[in-house]
Amino acid sequence: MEKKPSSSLDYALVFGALMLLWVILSGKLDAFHLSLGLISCAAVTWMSGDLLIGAGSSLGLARRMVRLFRFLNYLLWLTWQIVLANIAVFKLAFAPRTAWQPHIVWHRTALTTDLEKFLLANSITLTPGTVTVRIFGDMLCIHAIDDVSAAGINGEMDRRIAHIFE
Amino acid sequence: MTFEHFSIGVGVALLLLMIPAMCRIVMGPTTMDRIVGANMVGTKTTVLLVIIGVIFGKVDMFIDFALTYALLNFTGAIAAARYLRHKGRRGIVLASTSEESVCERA
Amino acid sequence: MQKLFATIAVIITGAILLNAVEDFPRFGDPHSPPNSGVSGGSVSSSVHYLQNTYLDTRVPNVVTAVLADYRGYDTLFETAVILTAGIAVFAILRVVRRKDEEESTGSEEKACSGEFSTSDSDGEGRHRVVVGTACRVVVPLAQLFGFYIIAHGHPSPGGGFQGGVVLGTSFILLALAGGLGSALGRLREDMYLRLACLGVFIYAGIGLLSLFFRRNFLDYGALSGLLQTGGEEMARSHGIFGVELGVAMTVTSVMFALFANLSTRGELKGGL
Amino acid sequence: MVISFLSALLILAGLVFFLGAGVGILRFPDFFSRMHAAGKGDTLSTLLIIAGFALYQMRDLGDSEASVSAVLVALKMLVIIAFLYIASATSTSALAEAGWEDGNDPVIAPKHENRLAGPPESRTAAADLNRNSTHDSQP
Repeated sequence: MEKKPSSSLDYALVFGALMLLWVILSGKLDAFHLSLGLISCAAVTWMSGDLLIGAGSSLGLARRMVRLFRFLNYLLWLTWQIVLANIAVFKLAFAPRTAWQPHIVWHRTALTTDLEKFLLANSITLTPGTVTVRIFGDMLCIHAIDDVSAAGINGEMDRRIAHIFE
Repeated sequence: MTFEHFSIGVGVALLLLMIPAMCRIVMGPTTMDRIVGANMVGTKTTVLLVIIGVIFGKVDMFIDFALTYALLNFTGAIAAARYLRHKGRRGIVLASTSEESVCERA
Repeated sequence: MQKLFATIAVIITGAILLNAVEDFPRFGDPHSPPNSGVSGGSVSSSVHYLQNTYLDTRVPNVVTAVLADYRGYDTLFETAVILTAGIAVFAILRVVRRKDEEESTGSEEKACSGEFSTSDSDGEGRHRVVVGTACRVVVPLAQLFGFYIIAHGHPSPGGGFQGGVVLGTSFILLALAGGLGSALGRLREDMYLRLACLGVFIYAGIGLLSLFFRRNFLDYGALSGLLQTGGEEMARSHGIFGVELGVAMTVTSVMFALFANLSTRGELKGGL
Repeated sequence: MVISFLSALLILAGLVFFLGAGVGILRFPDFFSRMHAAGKGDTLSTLLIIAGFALYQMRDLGDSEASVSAVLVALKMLVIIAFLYIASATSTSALAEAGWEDGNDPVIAPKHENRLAGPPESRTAAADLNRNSTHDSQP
């Protein structure tokens, strides 16, 4: 992954997000605790802000908001998938042994960046009957617990994730 | 029945439902099974801490405990995974032969 | 066979511990030592602390005040014990090579650049995409949470020890996910050794400062002349906060030092 | 009252899913199948129970006095949920990977054994998997 210089907007956004989290955690809005929060957020941004920024992107604020909105939209869809996953596992847990058809599926993805692959792998882990076991390059090794869930690995998730970052 | 009574009931039910995971910790058969069971118990302990907070009426305090516990549980699981993948009998052999060829060609 | 002996040992230990439970005072017993005053005072000790802590120190959390103020000596030496543990592990495990040997073994500078990499350090072509990317998000949040715990030792259950553990855990997580080098690049070895000593130094230094004002060691009330904020009680509160900072520094550094040395057998290279 | 009822419903749903996870972790035949029960049942039941309690915190939002702290507490619970969202999936994945490299063999259903070969690129790894798993496949 080529390394681009991170802009100061990146660091400002990281600082802002951390400060928001601090206010939620702290719940104290007096000057003493808020100034402690400013110091702490500055320290964390300085120590490990580059982790949150990642490879550094030169996107404008509007594009980021669009991404965030699409990401939240995706999360909603994913949560619904997780509910389905649990119902499936719940049924399987009480099903007779013949209903279990565990096997390994290989899936090739077109997603390239680490973040996209991370999202895909974790989404697969959380959705019906499939667990990502390993990732080699663009190949995902997936353990599926029955045929129905294995058929669910058909690239729809890839498209949705690619849509977030397009 | 107040919500506090209900919370106590939920806590007891959680404790009872932890028993299968505990059985998995005791029965094994492999180390990884035990770790998965322990991880499951750990996640539920996070919930249990929140419930204790609700019962005592000090949720804001117990959420900090729960968050800390969740963080330590996560770190423990990752550390166990890291440690065992190096100890494992398949880790080293496969990595030097077939996995690399998969990476190159894929 | 081993398991049998272990089971027997566990059962015997458990029986002894359960037997000791009988000797405890009953729950809420008004005549038990903590409730009836150990030093023969008219007010019991716990009631005394509960009533007077906020008046004395302006700290709402009694445990923090007892730990850092009433029992300040105890906590100072606990911190010193932690530092000693760190030094002992360093002295026993750390392998220090001479410069010329170092060059022959390879890429020391690259390993400690602080670069977060998701490919494995041993170069076997395995990738930790999932864990690595998750920890990119979790580690800064964990660090912020650690700072929050340290800063809120007064009103909520927190303080130097707990916050230090969370901060140290965040560095350990970083080392697990992005390679030991990425954590060592942020908290270098000379840095954490200095921080560990500096923590104890801050604690003892705050205690010594009060000696200069002709008061007892660790009597933070003496700092009111220095801080100029709202009387002796606020000075105690701020003194406790300073002490907590020192404890947090030591605990963070020693946690990470223990992990780094133990996981690499003192080489500080490779690791888990 | 409605909010209390809704949150109780969420919590009970969480308990039911946790029951499924518990049964699954006991009954499933191999390590990887147990990961399904542990990973998914654990995540959703935890999320549901904590979300239920977070909803309960918002019950008397009408009072201006208590509402700020109640909302903050609920937001803190949301932080826990967000953290568990990341952490649970990640640790499931990491443990599955470690379980593979530690030498756990997946039980493969008989009718799927010929599908192990997968795409041609992965033939070597799949062949290795095949060799390891034929002797203890499901009866």
